[in-house]
Amino acid sequence: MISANKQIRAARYGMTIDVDRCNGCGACMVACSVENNVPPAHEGATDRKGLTWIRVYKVDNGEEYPNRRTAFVPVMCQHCGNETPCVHVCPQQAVDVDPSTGVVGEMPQRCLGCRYCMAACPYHARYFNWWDPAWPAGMEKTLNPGVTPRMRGVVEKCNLCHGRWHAAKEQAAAAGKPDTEPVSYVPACVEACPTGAIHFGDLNDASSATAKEAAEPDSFRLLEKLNTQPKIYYRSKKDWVRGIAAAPRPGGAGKENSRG
Amino acid sequence: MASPPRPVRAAPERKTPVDNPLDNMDRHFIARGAVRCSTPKFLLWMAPWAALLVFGLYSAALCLIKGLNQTNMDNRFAFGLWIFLDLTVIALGAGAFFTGFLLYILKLDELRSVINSAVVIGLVCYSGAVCVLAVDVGQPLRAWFTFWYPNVHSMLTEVTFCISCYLTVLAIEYVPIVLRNRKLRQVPSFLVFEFELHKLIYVLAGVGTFLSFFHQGSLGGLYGVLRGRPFAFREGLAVWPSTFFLFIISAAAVGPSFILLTTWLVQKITRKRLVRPEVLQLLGRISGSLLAVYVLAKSIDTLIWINRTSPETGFQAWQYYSWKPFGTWILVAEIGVCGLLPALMLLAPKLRRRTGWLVSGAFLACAGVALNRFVLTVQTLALPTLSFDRFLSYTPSWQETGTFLAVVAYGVLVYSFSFRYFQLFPQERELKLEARQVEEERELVGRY
Amino acid sequence: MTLRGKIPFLAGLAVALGAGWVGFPHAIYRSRPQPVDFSHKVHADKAGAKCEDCHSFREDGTFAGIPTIDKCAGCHAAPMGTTVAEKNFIDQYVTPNREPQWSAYARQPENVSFSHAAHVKRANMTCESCHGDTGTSGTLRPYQVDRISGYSRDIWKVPNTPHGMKMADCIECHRQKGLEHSCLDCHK
Amino acid sequence: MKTTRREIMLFAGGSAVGVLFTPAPWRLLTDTALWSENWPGIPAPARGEIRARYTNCSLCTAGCAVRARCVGDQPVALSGAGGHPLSHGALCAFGLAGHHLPYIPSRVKQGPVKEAAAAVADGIAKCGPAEYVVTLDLRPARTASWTYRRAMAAVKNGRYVTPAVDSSVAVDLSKARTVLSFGVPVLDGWGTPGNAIAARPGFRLIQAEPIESRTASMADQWLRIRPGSEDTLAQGLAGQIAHAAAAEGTGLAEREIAALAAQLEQNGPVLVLGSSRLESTGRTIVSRRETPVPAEWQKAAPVTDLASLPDGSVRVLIIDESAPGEYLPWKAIEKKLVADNPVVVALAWSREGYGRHAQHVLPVGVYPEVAGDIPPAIDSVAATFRLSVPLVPVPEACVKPEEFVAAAAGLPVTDTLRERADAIHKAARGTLFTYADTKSVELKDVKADDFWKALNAGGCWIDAPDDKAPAARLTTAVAELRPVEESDLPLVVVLSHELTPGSPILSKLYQESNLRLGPNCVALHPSCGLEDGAKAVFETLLGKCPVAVTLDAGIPPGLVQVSASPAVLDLCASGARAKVGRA
Amino acid sequence: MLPWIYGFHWNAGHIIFLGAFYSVLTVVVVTLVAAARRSRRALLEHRVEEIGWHADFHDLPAQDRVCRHVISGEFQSRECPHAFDCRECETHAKLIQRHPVAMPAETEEDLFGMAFPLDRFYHRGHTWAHPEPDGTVTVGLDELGQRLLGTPDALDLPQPGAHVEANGTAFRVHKRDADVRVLSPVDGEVVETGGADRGWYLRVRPTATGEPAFRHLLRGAEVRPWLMREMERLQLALMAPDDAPTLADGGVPVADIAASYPKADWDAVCGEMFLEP
Repeated sequence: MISANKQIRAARYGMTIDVDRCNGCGACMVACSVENNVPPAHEGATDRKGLTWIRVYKVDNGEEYPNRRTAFVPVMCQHCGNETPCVHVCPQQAVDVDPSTGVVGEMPQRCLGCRYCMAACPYHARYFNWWDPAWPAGMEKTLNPGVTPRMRGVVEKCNLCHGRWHAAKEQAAAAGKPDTEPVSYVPACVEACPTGAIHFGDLNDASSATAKEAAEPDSFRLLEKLNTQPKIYYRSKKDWVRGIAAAPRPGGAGKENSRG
Repeated sequence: MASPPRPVRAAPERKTPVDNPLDNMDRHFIARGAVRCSTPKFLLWMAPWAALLVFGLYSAALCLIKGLNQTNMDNRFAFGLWIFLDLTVIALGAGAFFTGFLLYILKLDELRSVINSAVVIGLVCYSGAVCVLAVDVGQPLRAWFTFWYPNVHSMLTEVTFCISCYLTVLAIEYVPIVLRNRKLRQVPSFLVFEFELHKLIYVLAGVGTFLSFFHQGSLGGLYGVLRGRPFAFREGLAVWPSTFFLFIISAAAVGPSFILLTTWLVQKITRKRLVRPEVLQLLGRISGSLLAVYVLAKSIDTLIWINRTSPETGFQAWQYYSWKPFGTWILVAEIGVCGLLPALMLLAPKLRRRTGWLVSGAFLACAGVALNRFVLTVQTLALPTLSFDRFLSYTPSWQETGTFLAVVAYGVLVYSFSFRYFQLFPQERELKLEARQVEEERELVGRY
Repeated sequence: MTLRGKIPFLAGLAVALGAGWVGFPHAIYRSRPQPVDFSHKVHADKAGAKCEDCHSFREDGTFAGIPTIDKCAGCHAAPMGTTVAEKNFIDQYVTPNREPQWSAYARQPENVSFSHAAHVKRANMTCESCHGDTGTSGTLRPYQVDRISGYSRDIWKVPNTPHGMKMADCIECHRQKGLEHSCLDCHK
Repeated sequence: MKTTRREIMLFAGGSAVGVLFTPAPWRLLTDTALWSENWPGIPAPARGEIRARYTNCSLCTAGCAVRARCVGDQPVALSGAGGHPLSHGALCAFGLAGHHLPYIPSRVKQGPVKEAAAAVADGIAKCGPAEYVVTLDLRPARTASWTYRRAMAAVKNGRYVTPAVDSSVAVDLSKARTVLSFGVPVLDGWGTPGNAIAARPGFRLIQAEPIESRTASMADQWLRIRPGSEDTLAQGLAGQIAHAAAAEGTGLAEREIAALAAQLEQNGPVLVLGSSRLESTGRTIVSRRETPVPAEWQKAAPVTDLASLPDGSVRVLIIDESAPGEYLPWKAIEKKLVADNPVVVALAWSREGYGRHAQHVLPVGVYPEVAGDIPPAIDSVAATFRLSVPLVPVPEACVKPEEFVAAAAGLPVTDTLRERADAIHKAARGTLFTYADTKSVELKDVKADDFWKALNAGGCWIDAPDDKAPAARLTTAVAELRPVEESDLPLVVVLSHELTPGSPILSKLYQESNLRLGPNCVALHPSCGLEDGAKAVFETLLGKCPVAVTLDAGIPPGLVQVSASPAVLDLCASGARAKVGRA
Repeated sequence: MLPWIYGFHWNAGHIIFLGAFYSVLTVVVVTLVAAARRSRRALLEHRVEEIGWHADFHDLPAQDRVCRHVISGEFQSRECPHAFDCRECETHAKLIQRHPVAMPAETEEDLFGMAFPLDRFYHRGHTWAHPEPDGTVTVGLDELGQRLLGTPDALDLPQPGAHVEANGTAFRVHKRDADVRVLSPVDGEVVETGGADRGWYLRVRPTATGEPAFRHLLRGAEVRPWLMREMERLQLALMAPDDAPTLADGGVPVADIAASYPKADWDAVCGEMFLEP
C-alpha cells in the first residue's frame, strides 16, 4: 500500500448501475473480457473456476408466478473505499487503492497466488487463474496491447479499465491537457451496455451525473452494513431489488434463487 | 535392592541363534541398550509410508507443474483442505513450543522425558505445513516477495515470517538430538557442539515461545480479520481479533494432548515403556486446565459474536446455521463434546489415572481443535455473503488428498527414523531396567 | 584448527567468490548483435538529426519508438555515404523494403505502461536522462538479454546514467515528484 | 597427496559460504520470479498505432454500426458506433466479440472447391425435367441474394429458396403505445436491439410466454401461458373464442384476458408480434420499399418457399451459409433431395451448420473478413443499404459464395455491391449517414464515388421516410407459434434465442457463468430429477443429441428450454415434445 | 524488508514488525555463533574427554548416577552432582573428615570368588589405580571387569607419553560385538603399556600425588557394598530382553561371562557396567 499523496486532488471513480435497465444480455461481460485480455474458458472451467471480471447474476424475488420477478445484477469489484478488505490482507502489497482515483488496483506480477484476498472479498469479485491463459490459434492477434495478459496462478479483478485510463492520460499529456480532469474515459462495460444501464464518473465531483445518480433515493450499495463503502452504486425502483443488497435470505430460498 | 545378589555362574548350554547378517546391520547407530527391532522389520514398517509419500509427492508435483486446476478449489472456495491441514497440524505441533516453554522457562523438569519427542513432532508438523503452503500458492517462485515486500498489516505476512523463523528454530533444536546419535557423537567436534548448544537451548526455547505465540495467534487472526466474512469476523484488542488469542490458548491446550497421544501410540506400537505414566498424566493435567480456559473464552467470544459482532454487519448469527449440513450441532460438538468434556476428563485426577480416559480425553481435545479449524476455514467459505449467491460445497480432489497424505507419511517416516536412531525418550533405558527388576522379583517370588 | 586444515575451506570460498562475481554476471546474459551497425553519432553530426526527427510521436500521442524502414528509405533510397555498412543496409533492407529486427535496449516489459508523452511532453525530460549517451554513440552496443528473465541488461544499468531501468529507478524519481500513487500508475 | 572426505566437505562448505556472498543466488531468485511474469504460453499483444475503423456488423440483419479499435489494421475491440439513427450505438454480446470469428476452433479452413464446382456443373447438366437446381439463401434481400436469383433464373430449372422471411414488411416500434408479443424476444436481440431499446419508453410491453425470458422479465406485464397456447390466447383476444375457453387453454384467469382485451382496446396503437391472428393498429406494421437495384437485375428468379418444392426433386443444392440467418431443419431439406446422389454444397465458415450434412463443404470468409451488404432489419421502416467491410484479410482457401454460384450459372462476375450502390445513388433518395463524423447528408448532394467511399469507410444509406407506405401484416412470424405436437414425450420445448456459433469468449456468458444457455444446453426445473451440470440426452420424435443440464427455478416443470444451435434445430422447434434422460 | 526496498515505509507497523523480526534473527544467530565459539574453545582446550564423560554421565540412568555415600548407606538417596569426581565435592570432603573410610583387616575382598585387593583404589568404571613405589600408578581392570570382557578380541592402548585424565578414556577394549571404552581412574601421563597378561594395562605418571589425587576413587570398606550393587546391576543387565533371568545362584563366576551369555545384548551389558550409555 502506498501512502496517500497530498498534492493531488483525490478523485473517487465510481459507477451507478440501473438494475431496472439491465436485460442481462451479457454485453458488458464480453466487452470486459475483450478489453482486458481475459482468456476464453478452459474446457475444465465452470462458473466457479471461470474468469469474469464483471459477472451478471440473474436474481429473482423468490416468489412464484404470478408474483415471480427476476432482475439482472452485474457485479464487479466494488472498489471499497473504507478498510478495503482485500488490501489489508495481501501479504505482499500486490493490492492497493490509488488515492488519486480511489480505484482498487491489483498487480498480477506481484501476486503470489495465495488467494487470501479472495477469501476476504465479500462480493466474490476476485478471480484466480486456475489455468494457463490460452487463446485459439491466431486469436492472440486480437489482444489489447493496453493490458498485459496474466499468467496462471495469480488473482485478477476489475480495475475500472486501467488500460483505458492510461491511454486517456497519455492523450491528455500529449495534448498538454491537465491529467484526466474530469474523467475522460469510460470502462468497456459502460461503453458496451446497449441499454445504457451503467454510468461511470467521479463521485467526488458533485456536478458529475454519476455523483448525482448515486445520491438518488433509489440508489443502494451491496452489503452496505459491512461498511466497506463500495464505489459501485446500484439503482432500482423496485423494493425487492433494493432488498438484495442485504444479507442472504436464510433457509433454502437462497439455494436456487440464482442462475448467473 | 530387594533381592540379595547371587553369584554369576555358567548357565546351562544353549545354542546361539544363527547371526543373520541383515539383522541389526545398523546396530552401531542405535543407542546402546535401547532395544530396537531388526533392520528388515524396520524397513518393512517404513516401506508403505515411503510408498504413500511418493504418491503424495507425485500429486504435489502435478499441482506445481500443471497448476492448481488439479485441485477442486475454486474462486469461492479459494482455500481448501490444505489450509485446514496447515491450521490443524500447526495447532497440534504447538506441543513443541509449549513443552519447551514449560521445561526450559518454567523449569517443569518432569517434561524432560518428552521434550525430544515434542521437538521432532513440532519439526514434522511445521515443515509439513510449510511444504504444503508452497504447493498451495499459485506462484511459488514468488514466495520470497512476502519477505521482500511485506505488507505488515496482513496476518498472512505475520504467519509467514513467524512460521519460517520458528521452523529454523526447531531445526536448530533438532540438531542436538541428531548429534547425540551414538555414531555421530564419536566425532569430537559434534560431541562438543551438541554439548555447548544444549547449554544454550533455553534461549532458543524462549525465542520459539515468542514466535509461536504470535503465529498461532496470527493463524487465528487470518480469519478473524475478514470483515467481509461476518461468519469469521471477530472484534478484538488493537490489531488482533479475538480469534488471535483463542488460537493461542487452544494450541497451547492441545499441544500437550497431542504429545500425550503420540507418546501413548508409540508405546503401543513398540510395546515399550518410554515415559513414566506420571508424565503423561502431567501433560493431561496441563492440557485439561488450558482447555478449560479455552472453552470459557470461546464461549464468551461466541456469545459476543452472536449478539453483537455479527448483527452489526447485518447478518443474524442463526442464519449461518440454517445452511445444512452446518447446523448448530457444530457449535455443540466444538465447544461441548470436544471442548468441555475432554477438559473435565483431563482435569479429574481419578479419570486421568486411567490410561483409557486420559488418552480419549486427549484425543477429543485434538479433535475439537481440528473441528474448530475446519469450521473457520471451510464453513466460512461455504457460506454465501451476497443475498443472491449460493451456498457451496467442496470435496478435495485426489491430488489434494494425496498431498495431504504426503505430509502424514513424511511425518511418520521422520518420526520413526528419529525414534530408531536418536534418543527421543531419555527415560527409555532406565524404564527397561526397572521393568527387568520387577520381572526378576516376580520370578523370584515364583521360585521361593 | 590449523591453517593447513583451513586450506580446502578457503579454496572453496575463493572458487565460489570467483565464480559468483566474475563468471556468473557473464554467464547470465545472452548477447545478440544488432542487425545493422547504426551510428547515432553520424546521423546527429552529418544529418544534424535530432532524436525526435526519427523517434517521433504519433497523432494520438503514443510514441512510435524505433522508426520503420520507410523512414530510413526517405534518405537512404540510394547510398549517401561510401561505407560498406550503409551499402549492406540498403541492399538487405531498404531495397527489399524489409524491416530490420532491431533489439531495443530500452524496451519496457510487457506489464509496464510507459508513456513517453507524459515524460517528454509534460515533464519535459530530456532523452539523455533515461537513454544516456545513446544519441551520440558511434555504434550500437550488442543487445544483452538475461537468459532467464528475458529482460535487457539495461534494466540493471543504462550506460552513462546514474540509473538503470528497474522499477526502483522509476520510483525514485516519482517519489521526489510526489507522483507515486499505486502500482497501476505504471503497470498495465 | 590424496584428498580425504573431510577435505571435500570443507571445500563444499567453503564454496557454500562463498556463494552466499556473491550476487548469483539472489540474482537467480529475482530472475526466476521475473521469468514467471512472462513464462512460455503467455502471449505478448502486438504493439502499434491505435486507429479506429468503421463497419457494420453482419452477424444478423440488425447490421449494427460498429467502431473497431485497431492496432495497425488488426481490430482488437469492437463497439457500437454512436449516433446511428437505427442501431443507436448499441452492439450485442455477440457483435462485441465479432472480430474473434475468424479464429474460432470450428472454422472451416479447407474445402474441395474444384470438385464441388465440377459436381455442381455435372449435376446441372444431369438435371432432369422434374428436377431442380436450388440455391438456398439463409439471408435474403442481400445484393448477393440478387445474384443468386439471377443465377437461378439463368440455369434450367433453377430455384431460389429462402426461409420464409418477408423483407417488404417492417415494424414501426416508435408508433406503438402497446406491444403485445407472443414469445418474440423484443428486448433480447429481435430486430435492431438499439432501436428496440430506444423505443422502449414509448410503449407498454405485454409478453405472453410460458417462461420468464429476458424480454418477459423486462416487460411491463408477463403472461405466463401454457406452451403452445399462444394462438388460443390470440383467438380469445380477437373474440374468436370465448374468454373462458381462452383461459382454459392458456391457463390464465378469465378476467386477466378480459382486462388484457380491454387494455388493447383503450391503449392503442397496438403492435402485435408473433401472431397474425390479431390485427396490429395504427400503422405499426407497414410495407417497406425495396432498396433500389440495377434495372438489369430485375429478370431474376422469384423467391420460392422450400415447402412448395415437391419431395425428392432437388438435384443440385447450394447452400449459402456465409451470412447467419434463420436455420431450416435439415430433415425438411433432406426430403426434397433426389434419391440418387444429389449434389449438396454448403458454403460455410463453421462446421456446426449444414456442413454436418453436405458432401461438399467449402470455406468462406466470415465477418469481418468479407465485404457484403446487410438487408434492412424488420424494425427498420426505411429501406437501408450498409456494407460490412473487410477489416482483416480473408484466408486464400476461402471462396466467394456469390462468385461460386455465378460461375456455376455462367454469369459474369461483377462488383455487384458497387453496381447496387450506384443504383441507389441514381435513385437519389434518402440520406447518407457516416460513422466517423456521425453526420447525415442528403444523398443527392453526394457524388457517386464519395457515396461508395463513404459506405466503405463506415456509412449507411437510409431511405427517405415514406408516409404513404400502406399498413401491412406480418404473416411470416406465424412460424413462431406452433401448437404443441401430440406425442407421449413428457416435456414441451421452448427455444431460447441464442446465436451460435460465436466467439470462444462467449464462454463467459454460459460456461463461466450461467447467464445464458450454452450451445447444446437445456434448462429444466430443479424438480426434474437431474442434477445441475449433468450430461444428458435430449430426445425428440426426430432424434436425439447429447446436452448438458442446467437447473433453473424459472423454468416451469414440464418445460425444457433449449438453446437453438443447429444440432438442436434439426430436432425440434418451439412447441415440440421432448424428453431429457440421463446419458 | 529494508528501508531502501520498495514498499518500506517509516511507520509504526513496519518498525515494530521488522524490528521484532530482526531481533529474533539476531538472537538465533548469536546463539549459534556462541555455541560454535564455545565448542571451538573446548576443542582447543582438549576438553573433549571431559565433555564426553559429562555427556555420558548425563545419559546414565538415575540409579547409576548415585553418590558413593548412598552406596555406603550414609545417604538415603543422592545424585552425584560432580559426575563422580569427588575431588571437587565439598559434601564428600566433609563426610570423610567426619568419619574416614574404614580399612578392613583383610588385604582383599573376596566376592563370589573374585579377588579385589584393597591395596588399591577402585573406579566405578571397574578400573583400579595402584600407586607403585616408583611414584607411578598402574591402572588395570578389576576382577569383575576382567571377567566381563574375558580375553579381549582387541585392545587399543594409548601410546606412552599420551595423557589420560580421570573419568576420561584410558583405553578401549573390543570383545565380540561390544566396543568398550574404559575410564581412567587418574590424571597423568602414560609411561608404559601393559596388557591382560601383565595384570595391568597402563603405567601412568600421575599429575598429582598423595591421597587427594585418589579422593574420587573407592577404597577399603566402600568396595564391598559397591560390588554388591554392581553384581545386581550386572544381573539386571544380563537378563535377556525377552525371557527370565539366566543367572543361577551359588558357585563361582566363570572366567569369561561373555562367552556363556550368548543371548544377552553384550554390547548393552558392557555399556551398562562400564558406564558408557
